[in-house]
Parts: sequence; C-alpha cells; structure tokens
Amino acid sequence: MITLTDVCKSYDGRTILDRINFTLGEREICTLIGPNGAGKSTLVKLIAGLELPDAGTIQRDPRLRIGYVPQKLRMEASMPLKVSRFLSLADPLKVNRASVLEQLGILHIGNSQMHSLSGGELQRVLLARAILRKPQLLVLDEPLQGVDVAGQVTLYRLIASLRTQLNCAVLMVSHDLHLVMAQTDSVICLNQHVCCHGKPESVSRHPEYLRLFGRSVADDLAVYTHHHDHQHNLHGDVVSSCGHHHD
Amino acid sequence: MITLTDVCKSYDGRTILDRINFTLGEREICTLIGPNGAGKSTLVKLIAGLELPDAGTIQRDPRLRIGYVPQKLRMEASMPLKVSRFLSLADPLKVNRASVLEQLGILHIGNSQMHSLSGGELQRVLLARAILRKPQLLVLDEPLQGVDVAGQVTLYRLIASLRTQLNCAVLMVSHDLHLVMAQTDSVICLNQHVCCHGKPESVSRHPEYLRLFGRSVADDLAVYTHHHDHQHNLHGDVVSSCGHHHD
Amino acid sequence: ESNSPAEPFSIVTSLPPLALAVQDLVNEAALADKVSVESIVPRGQSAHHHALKVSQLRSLKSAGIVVWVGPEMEQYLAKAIGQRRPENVVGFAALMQKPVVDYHLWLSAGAMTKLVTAVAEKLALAFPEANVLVAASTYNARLRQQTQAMQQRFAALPTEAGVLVFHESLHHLLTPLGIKQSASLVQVPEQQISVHTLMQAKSRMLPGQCLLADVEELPQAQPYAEKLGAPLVVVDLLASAATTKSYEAFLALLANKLATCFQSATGQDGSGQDGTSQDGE
Amino acid sequence: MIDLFTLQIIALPLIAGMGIAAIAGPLGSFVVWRRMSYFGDTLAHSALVGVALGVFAGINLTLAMVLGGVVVSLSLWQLQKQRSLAADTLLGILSHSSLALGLIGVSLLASAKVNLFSYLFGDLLTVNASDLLMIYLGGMICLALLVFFWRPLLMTAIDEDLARVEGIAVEKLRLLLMVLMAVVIALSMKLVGVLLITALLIIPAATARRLTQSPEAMALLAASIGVIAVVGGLFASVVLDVPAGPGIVLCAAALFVLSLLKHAR
Amino acid sequence: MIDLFTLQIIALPLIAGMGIAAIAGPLGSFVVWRRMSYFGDTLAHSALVGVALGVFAGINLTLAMVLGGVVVSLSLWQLQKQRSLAADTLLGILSHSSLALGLIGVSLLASAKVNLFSYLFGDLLTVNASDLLMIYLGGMICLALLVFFWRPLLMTAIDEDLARVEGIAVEKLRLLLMVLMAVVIALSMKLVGVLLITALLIIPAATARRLTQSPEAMALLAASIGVIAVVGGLFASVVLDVPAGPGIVLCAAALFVLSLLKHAR
Ligand SMILES: Nc1ncnc2c1ncn2[C@@H]1O[C@H](COP(=O)(O)OP(=O)(O)OP(=O)(O)O)[C@@H](O)[C@H]1O
Ligand SMILES: Nc1ncnc2c1ncn2[C@@H]1O[C@H](COP(=O)(O)OP(=O)(O)OP(=O)(O)O)[C@@H](O)[C@H]1O
Ligand SMILES: [Mg+2]
Ligand SMILES: [Mg+2]
Ligand SMILES: [Zn+2]
Repeated sequence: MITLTDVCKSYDGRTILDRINFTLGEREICTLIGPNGAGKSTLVKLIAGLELPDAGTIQRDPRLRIGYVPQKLRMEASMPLKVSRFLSLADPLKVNRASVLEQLGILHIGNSQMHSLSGGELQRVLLARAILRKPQLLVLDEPLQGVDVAGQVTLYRLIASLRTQLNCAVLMVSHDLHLVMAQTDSVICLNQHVCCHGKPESVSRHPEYLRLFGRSVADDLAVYTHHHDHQHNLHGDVVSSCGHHHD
Repeated sequence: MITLTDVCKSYDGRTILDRINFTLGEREICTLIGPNGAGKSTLVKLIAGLELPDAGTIQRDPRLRIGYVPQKLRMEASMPLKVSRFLSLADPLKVNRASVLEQLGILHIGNSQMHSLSGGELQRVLLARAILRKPQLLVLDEPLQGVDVAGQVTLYRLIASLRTQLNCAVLMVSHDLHLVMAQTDSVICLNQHVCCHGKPESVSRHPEYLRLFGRSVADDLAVYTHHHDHQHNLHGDVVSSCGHHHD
Repeated sequence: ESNSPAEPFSIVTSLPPLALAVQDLVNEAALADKVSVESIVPRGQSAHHHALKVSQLRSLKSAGIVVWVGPEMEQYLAKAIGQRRPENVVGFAALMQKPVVDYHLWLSAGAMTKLVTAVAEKLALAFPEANVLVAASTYNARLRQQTQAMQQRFAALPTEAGVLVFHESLHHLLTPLGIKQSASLVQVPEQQISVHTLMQAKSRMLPGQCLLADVEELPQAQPYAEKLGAPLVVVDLLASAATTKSYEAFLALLANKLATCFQSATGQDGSGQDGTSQDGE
Repeated sequence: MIDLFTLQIIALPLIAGMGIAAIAGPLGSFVVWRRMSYFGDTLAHSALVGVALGVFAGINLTLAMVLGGVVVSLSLWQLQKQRSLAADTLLGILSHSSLALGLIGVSLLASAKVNLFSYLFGDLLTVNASDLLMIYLGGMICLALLVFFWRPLLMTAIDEDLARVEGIAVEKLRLLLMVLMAVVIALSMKLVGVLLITALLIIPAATARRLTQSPEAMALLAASIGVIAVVGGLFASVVLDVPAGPGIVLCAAALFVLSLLKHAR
Repeated sequence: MIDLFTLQIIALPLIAGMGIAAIAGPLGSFVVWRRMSYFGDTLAHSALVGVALGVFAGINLTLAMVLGGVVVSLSLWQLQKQRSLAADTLLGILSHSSLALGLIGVSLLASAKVNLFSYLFGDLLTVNASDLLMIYLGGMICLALLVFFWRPLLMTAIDEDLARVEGIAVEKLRLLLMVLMAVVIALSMKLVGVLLITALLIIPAATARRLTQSPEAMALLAASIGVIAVVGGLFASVVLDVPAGPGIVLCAAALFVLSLLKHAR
C-alpha cells in the first residue's frame, strides 16, 4: 500500500530521519514506537504527504483516502463550529455519525463547540472524523493521548476492529506499549533510523528494543517477559548505543 | 495549603464542577483522576487562578509560588525562542538549568527552538520550567502526555521525589493510573463532583472508582486486585451510575 | 431634473469662490430673491477629501445650473454631474481655450470673466426678462478694472525676487501680476517632499523671500518655512473665511496678503521704508 | 423628512449597498477566520502602485490597478507558505511597502498632475445603474464560487494540515479565496470607497461571530447584519445629513457594540 | 553630491529617524509577536476622532488627540479579554469605526477651518531641535520601561496563561505595552508621519525574525535594521529625489526581501 525507500529528512541541517525503509501492506496494523524526538511525527507527516522527504521516495496511490489524526491541533475560537458540524464535513449522513459517536463514547458532546472541548474529547472527535471518512489508510499520531483509561482500552480495541469494519490499514504512533502490543500486526521501533521492525513478540524481545525502552519499563508493564543483559539508559543518546553511527 | 469550599463552575449554563470540596496539605501529592470531560482541567485552572469560580471559595496564599504545566500549549513561531532562553526566564542560573534538563533527559535540546519541539520534548521542557521556578505548589495537568514509556516511569518517580527536593506540594491530573497510583498520597476521583477521595488503595477499591473505570481497565492494568460486582460501562453518562444526580 | 416653477431656481457650484462670483452676478442682475447660490464644499472644508452627503446630492440634482471646475479637480463630482443634461452644467476648465495646466482657475479674474459670461448665458435662458447678460458684462468690466489696479499696485512693489509656493496652485494669481514663482515644494496635495527638492528650493530662494501656502496646508507648510528660514504667508485660496462676502473681496484679500510678502521683504532689506503701511482688510 | 425625491436618490445606493453587504458577509467571515482584516487596505495601496505604474507606462488604469492587486495577492500567497510570520504582519509589510511605492509614484508623476489618490475613492451615493449591474453580476459569480467550494474552503480554514491530508488542494483554495476577496474589494472600492468595503467585510462578520454557533450561520447573519447596517446607515445619512459611507460603517459598529452586551450577561 | 549644505538639511532628520528606529525595533518585535501590526493605523484614526471632538468642544487639539488614542487603546484592552475574535479583527473594527467617526466629524464641522487630516501627517524632513529632544527623551523613557519590564513582558507574549499563574500582572503589562506603543507612535506620528512609524515598527522586526534565534537578538537586530533603513532611505532621498519617508520604508522593505533569500536556501 505504501512503500518508503531510503527516506531521509533533516531540519536545519540536523538529521531527523535517516534512510527509512518499510512497507505497509493492505489491512495491516502497524505501530510506530520510539522515544521522544525520535522522528515518529515527522515520519507520519511524510507519509500523510504534509512534508516532502529530502531524499528517498514514498510510493503511494495518489488517490488513497487517508484518515489523519495529528498529534497537535488547536481549534481557533474565531470560527463557531459545533462537533456535529465538524463531523458532518467528513460524512453528511447523520446515522453514520451517530453510530461512530456512540462507539467513541462522545454522543453527548455533539452540540459542544469545537474550541471548548477538553483534551480527551477533542482527541475522540478527531478520531471519529478520521473514521467517518471511511479511509483506506488511517494515520494516527498518538491518537489516544489524553483519553481516559476506560477509553484507551476500548478505543485501541476499536481501532483494531476497524481493519475488518472499514477494510483499511492503520499506521499508528503510540507510547502505550502495554495496550498496543496486543492489537498490532507489526511494530516499527524508530529512533532516527528504523531500529527494529517485526511482529510485536519478536520486537519486544529484540535487544535494541530493550535498550531503547529499558528494563524498568518492561518490569512496570509486566506484560512481556524477556531477558535483560544490559542496563537500561534513559533516553538521550540512545542512538550510539544502537551500535552504529548516523550522519 | 489550598482549600476549596463548595466550588461550582459552569460554562454556558452547563455545570462542569458541582460543589467541590477538598484540601491540599503541605507536601502532599494529590492526583486528580476521572473520565474525559470530567472537569479536571477546569478545576486545575480554578486552583491556578486562571478562572474564577461561579460560586464557592478557593482559599490560597496569594503569594504562593506555583509551577504550572498546562494541558495544551502551542508555541507560536513568530517569536524566536530557544529552549535554554525559555528556561532561563524561570531560573537564570545555568547550572540549575543544566541539572534539571539532565534529570528530565532533555539536555541535548537546549539549543532547539521552542516551536519546533516534538510533543514529548515540549512536555518535558514545560515540566522543567515548572520545576525550575522552585515552586511551593506544582500544578500539573497531564504533565506526561506524549512522553515516551521510559520517560513516564522516570518522570513520575522524579515528580514524587520533588516533594523532598523542593519541599512542595503536587496537584496532578493523570490518566496513567498504573504509574501514578504508586507515587501519590491521595487520589481524587472527579466526575463533575468529587466521586471519591482518599488514599490510592482505598480509592482503587471504592465502588464508584470501579464503576467509573471499569473492570477491563483493572484487568488490563493488572496492578490492583479487587472484586467486580457490575459490568463496566463506557464513558458516556457515567455520572448517573455514580448514583446521584447533578443539575 | 425636476424644476417645478414653485421651487426657487438654484445654482450649485463645487467650491466657495465660484459661488461668490456667481452670487455677485446674481446680485448684479437683481435676481437675488429668485435665484439661490450654494457651494457643495462648504466654506472651511477641505476640497480634497470630500464625500457627498445626500443633501448635497439632492441640491445638485435639483439645481438649475451646476458650476464646477472639471473632473481633474473634482473627481468626486464627475459621476453625479455625468448624470445631468450637459446643457445646464458649466465646466470651468472646459471654457478655457488653452490646455489647462493649473486647475486653480478661480484665482484668475480673467478666467473668471469667462465663467461669469457662461453662467450668465444659461441664466438668461431661465430668466429672459432679467438683463443677465448686461449685468455680466458690467460685472466683468469691474473685475478687469480690479485686475488692472492690482497690477499697478504690484508693479510698484519690489517683486523681482518672486515667491516660493508650497503647493503648485498659485499660477493664476501670480502670473497676471508679473510675480515669479522661484520654486514649489509639492505639485499635487498628497505628494511628499524629497531632500533633493528641499535642497533645490533652498538653493534657489533668495533671502527674505516668502513661502506662500493655503490655510489648509498650514500645518504641513509651517515646519518647512522654519526649515527654509522663509517667512510664511498664508493665503485663503478657497475663500474659507465666512467674512469674505464677494469674489471681488476675495481677490482683494488675496492681493493684500500677497503684498505683505514684499513689504516685509523690503523691511528686512533695510531699505528704510516702514513695514507698518496699509495692512488692510 | 424622507420624501419621494430623496428616496429616488438613495434607491440605487441602497440596492448597491445591500448587494455588496450580502456578498461581504460570507467573504468577511473568511477574513475573520483567516485573520486577514487588512487585506482590503493592502489591496487599496497596491492599486495605488498600479495606477502610478499605469500612468507611467501609459496603459489602461483599471487594468493597471488590477495588475497591482494581483501582484500583491500573489506575494501574500507566497509569503504565507512560511509560518514564522503571522498574516497580519505580512499584510502590514505589503501594505506599507505599496503605500510607500505609491507615494513615490505620486512624487515622480507630480509634473503630470495626476492625483493618484482620487482613483481610490468611490462614493456609494453616486453609483449608477451600470455599476449596479456590475456589482450584482460580479457578486453573483463570487457567491456562486463560494457556495460551490464552501466545504473545502471551510476545511482549509479549520485546519490546513487536516484539509491537505484529505486531498484538498489547499494552496489553490487559498488562492481562490484571495482572488474572490480581491475581486469583491476591487469592484466595490471604486464604487463605494475602500473604507466602506473593508468595514463591511470585518464588522458584520465579527458581530455575527458572537451570536452564532455554526460557520454557515455566521456567514448568513453577517450578510444580514451588513444589509441592516446599509439600510440604517443610509437612512441616518439622510436624516442626520452625514456622508453615507461613514454612516453605514458607524451603524455596523453600533450593531457590534450591541452584540458585546450579549456575552457580557 | 552630498555637500555640507545637504548634511545640514539631513542631519536632524537622520538623527531623529535613527532615534525612532532604535526604539521602534524592540517595540515592533512585540507588535509582531502579539499580532498588532495595525495598532499604528488604528491610533492614527483615533487621533482623527480626537481632533474632531477637540475642535467641537474647543479643547486643546493635542490633548484631544491623546484622549482619542487613550479611549481606543482602552477599548482594545477590554475587547482583548474575550478570545473569540483575533487581535487583527478587533483592530480592524476599532480602526474603521474611528475613521468613520472622524469623517463624520469633518463633515459636521463645516464652520471650523480645519483639515483634520493635516494633523496626522508629519514629515521627517521638518523635525527641529526641540522635536529631537522630545523623541530622544520620550524614547529613552519608553526604552527604560521596556528594559525594566522586559522579562514579564516577554513571558506575557510567550503565553498569557503561564505568565498569569506565575504571578505576573498580565492585564497591567498588556496595558503598559499598549501605552508604550501608543506613546511612541503618537510622538512619532506628528513628527515623521503615520506611514513611517508604523512601517518602522513592523518591517524591521519581521526582517529580524527570520535572522535571529532569540527574542533579545530579534529586538536588537530590528533596531539596527531600522537604523540602516533610515540611513539608506535618507540618502536615496538625496540622490534619487524620492520623498524621505517612503524612501525609508522601501529601504526597509528591500532588506526584508533580502532576508527572505536566507531561508530559501
Ligand atoms: N519544523 C521543525 N524544525 C526543526 N526541528 C524540528 C521540526 N519539527 C521537528 N523537529 C525536531 O525533530 C525531532 C523529531 O520530531 P518529531 O515530532 O518527529 O518527534 P516524535 O518522534 O514525534 O516525538 P514525540 O514522541 O515527542 O512526539 C525533534 O527533536 C524535534 O525537535
Ligand atoms: N470554555 C469552555 N466553554 C464551554 N465549555 C467548556 C469550556 N471549557 C471546558 N468546557 C467543557 O467542560 C467540560 C470539562 O472540561 P475539562 O477540560 O475540565 O475536562 P477534563 O476533565 O480536563 O477532560 P480531559 O481528560 O479530556 O482533559 C468539557 O465537557 C468541556 O467541553
Ligand atoms: Mg510526535
Ligand atoms: Mg483536561
Ligand atoms: Zn539502531
């Protein structure tokens, strides 16, 4: 569906993404993980077509219908806009909207103004909008940040179920490893370059993964079991601990 | 340190907060939890003095030095501003800044422009700034949203340690129950009114809490053990399931 | 143009000096009780930023005769006048034989006689019983006489040095009196002055030469007069003073002001004459 | 006070003003949403440059004015691609630079005795039937385009990134909006004056913002408020004998002040 | 070409212009950050209302102009408390309403021999020694206040909420900034003209934005760019025979265009 070949991106001379290669298949759910500043959002923007790569190519059907949830969105107050009107821009059919709102647990805020929504409510509305477009590809940048615990569980399940509902692929950035790992087909561990890429079970046992996320996380999450043969180090210059250099 | 008495707040005639009473003691770490749209951010804004209550009183030493991390902050690009300069507005001493930056794992972005930070980086910088002010009260509205897993664990521990380091109280909003519960003195479960309030262990066994957050969360988190005597229901009109009505 | 006989015949002019001359003509023809004369731009207001009011448009529409300078000077009237029948419109600039360079035509008594004649011809059609044409020629003769008197007066004054003008608008006043204009600071009202122009003016001016400016331009001209060290003489080009009752008085006032320019010059030259001669109005 | 004759005089201005207010309402909403309040001002100044160049090069002045507007709009369009400067700063730069250019043009053309500024001022009271035709024809076309592209234009105003991902040609739409605004402003400027058209864009839309809950309602209410201001202002200008354009603007401003009371409750 | 005599004529304007540019740099940075590009414009129009009222009530005109500015600044201050309308929209409303009021004032004051507009325009070339004193004295005071309150002003510009929680009197600072801007603009307007002062506020600051990494650097660079523009523009006015004010504005605009090249690399 989407193929990235040797994609590089830098800002102000600083390399953010370095020779990224991967392919997203039809109906695949792929999760991008990685420390802060790893370049996840940048990669997502490249795939969504919001930025152009400095080098490399991104192959994508130009007519691909994408549903996108950005990491940051601030609604300006100068336009009066109800949630229901905002969503109707994606799908004019009221019944569709009502069912998606129901699924996302925000049926009661249909008449609220977009700019007065709470953080979690806005996030849900954005997700609703992305789903309502009946996309072939969902691109979600930390879609559930600020969403409450009950919502996180339900919504990650919902996202996973969208593959069969909408017949679409999902590319998602997330820090909620404990919730995501169960619902994803493949995991890309990103830190400027692709550290490791594969099925969740294999990635979570990958030494690079353990190095990036560290023992304590694994302990705290108590989701996966694996061996620790090294000290975890706090995000910082994790890159060099990956054992190769970037320029 | 701070006492709220019968605080009410409504927007456009809709009640957001209903007769909130609680006291935050010196050096207490208190976590506000609750579903999206519960009014947590509104309450935090009232306490920080950014909004005025419609009714009730908020008792607070007017000279109280507060460190605040808002839920949303978008830096405009029209002002060139490096992270280091932004932080120096809170504390001009370079050594202090360096040590806090180190603690927060963002030593390497001191020369980045504020408006180009990634979500998690910005969040860390805001936290750094709040800490650098040597506050008597830290008010944190979802301080670690978008922060990576390794960071979440370390930073929640850091926040907990600030009480002894800075001798300050902490009021925090968070959805990361599994991480927060271990580090907090008291938990306030908010949903328009105060559902329950107390030590983490007692709150996590409170039927209101279980009703709000549901069985599946508890299952998934696998942090606490308790009995489930009812079905969890997705956020929506959880309020009525709290067993009383609001107007 | 509904001109019911019940309504009094009105003549509307664009600017106050035109109204003064037309009123003079009407008085001369003894039609003052039958014909009213008014100006669109009221006395004391700027002609540059004028916006029409409904009342003004109304009187323009119901006027028997409309007198204006021309679209080059009064762009804001062009459309409203274009909607009228051309027979009862008198355009000042259109009356001139030679191409007009300076549109401040009302400063020339000679040009004004042409306007008076043109208005008289139209007025005569509306009031055949009154001797409008005769009145016009009597009035014009008086104007010519006044011009001659002015010329004689200025011939006796030391006018060789000429004057400096702020806004290039005094051509019609100065030329008949044989007064040179050594330089002008701006040529159109919105123009701003370059250092270059200022230097040229300064290099061309003679000591004691005065700077002429309209009342309306006083705030802009004053600092330049100081900068150039030239005495500022303020003239009232649009008859903004309510005390000016006739075109002849308007001309006389201008002449008097202009004369002070040269009297003070001679005074400064120290040629012995006292500056306290007739400073009359 | 208001007799048949006066009515006759203000009939055409009334119809023209109402037409302009009706199209200015929806367009003005976009002006408020996109923070381009000073686009009208900038366009007026660019027209000045156009006139100066036109006189200089001896080409048709209306054409030259349009050309000036096109150049400035395109510059703004390009400049808006970078995000470090806000729209009002960019408009301020363009507007003041073109005013400066225009003033230099005045001084260079001074010997030709053209008063460039007079080209900028129209007067609502002097519109004639053919102007009316132009306003309504131009207005209709603009309105039709606006309605046709309403959904993508709205999306673009809400969030450019979201719109872009959804396959909306954001850049082209931004250009379209700018062209629409430029056409309406340019059309109206020569007929009713810069002050009136820019005020009719901003003030009714800002008033409507405080009273509505949806973008469509805001656009429609802005149009209605504009029409009310035109009627009120024109009648005030008859009764109080003040110039029509400023009268309408003040009437709109009064409505805005009234709308403030609503939120202050 | 440039002899002693020329120097004499341009010395005072040069010194005055440099003084104004120096204070306009830091203030203009705040104008860019807070999106108040059209504050100068609005203030000029409010002065018009002031003059009209002053003539009407027979009070001192300078006082009346100041009064007009104060009223408009306070209105803006109040209006900015609500967040549903952006600063440029509010400025647009205030500016156009006061222009309309001024124009109505002009039309009602038939008997008074005033051209209100003439009160608005100064010309850099005519400043004299006492003006210079006023500029430098006023400028010094404003600059001193700006430096003294720099940290809280900066915090307020970064984020009002953060600043408020930290105990900064945001509302008062916003007022202070507005007063400083109003004083500098009002002082300069009568001496060097509205065009020049508003352009000197916006254009150098916008140019500096693209070349700097910190707010202080932006403020300082803006002041330097302003000074360069003043020198360049005045010399252009000597050599090329263009008016001084517009010459300076165009010179600043040229520097802005140059700065665009930097990012386009
Ligand atoms: N426009 C920009 N200009 C300069 N640097 C940028 C820009 N955008 C992002 N960066 C830098 O690129 C790096 C990667 O940013 P990105 O937003 O992709 O991170 P991320 O992986 O999404 O992190 P997070 O988990 O915190 O969201 C960051 O260090 C950021 O500072
Ligand atoms: N300015 C406002 N005007 C109207 N309604 C508002 C405003 N601010 C907040 N609300 C509403 O008040 C409710 C509570 O908002 P608040 O931001 O306090 O929620 P929250 O508990 O912080 O939620 P979240 O977990 O999503 O951040 C929400 O339903 C929101 O829509
Ligand atoms: Mg990100
Ligand atoms: Mg919140
Ligand atoms: Zn690696």
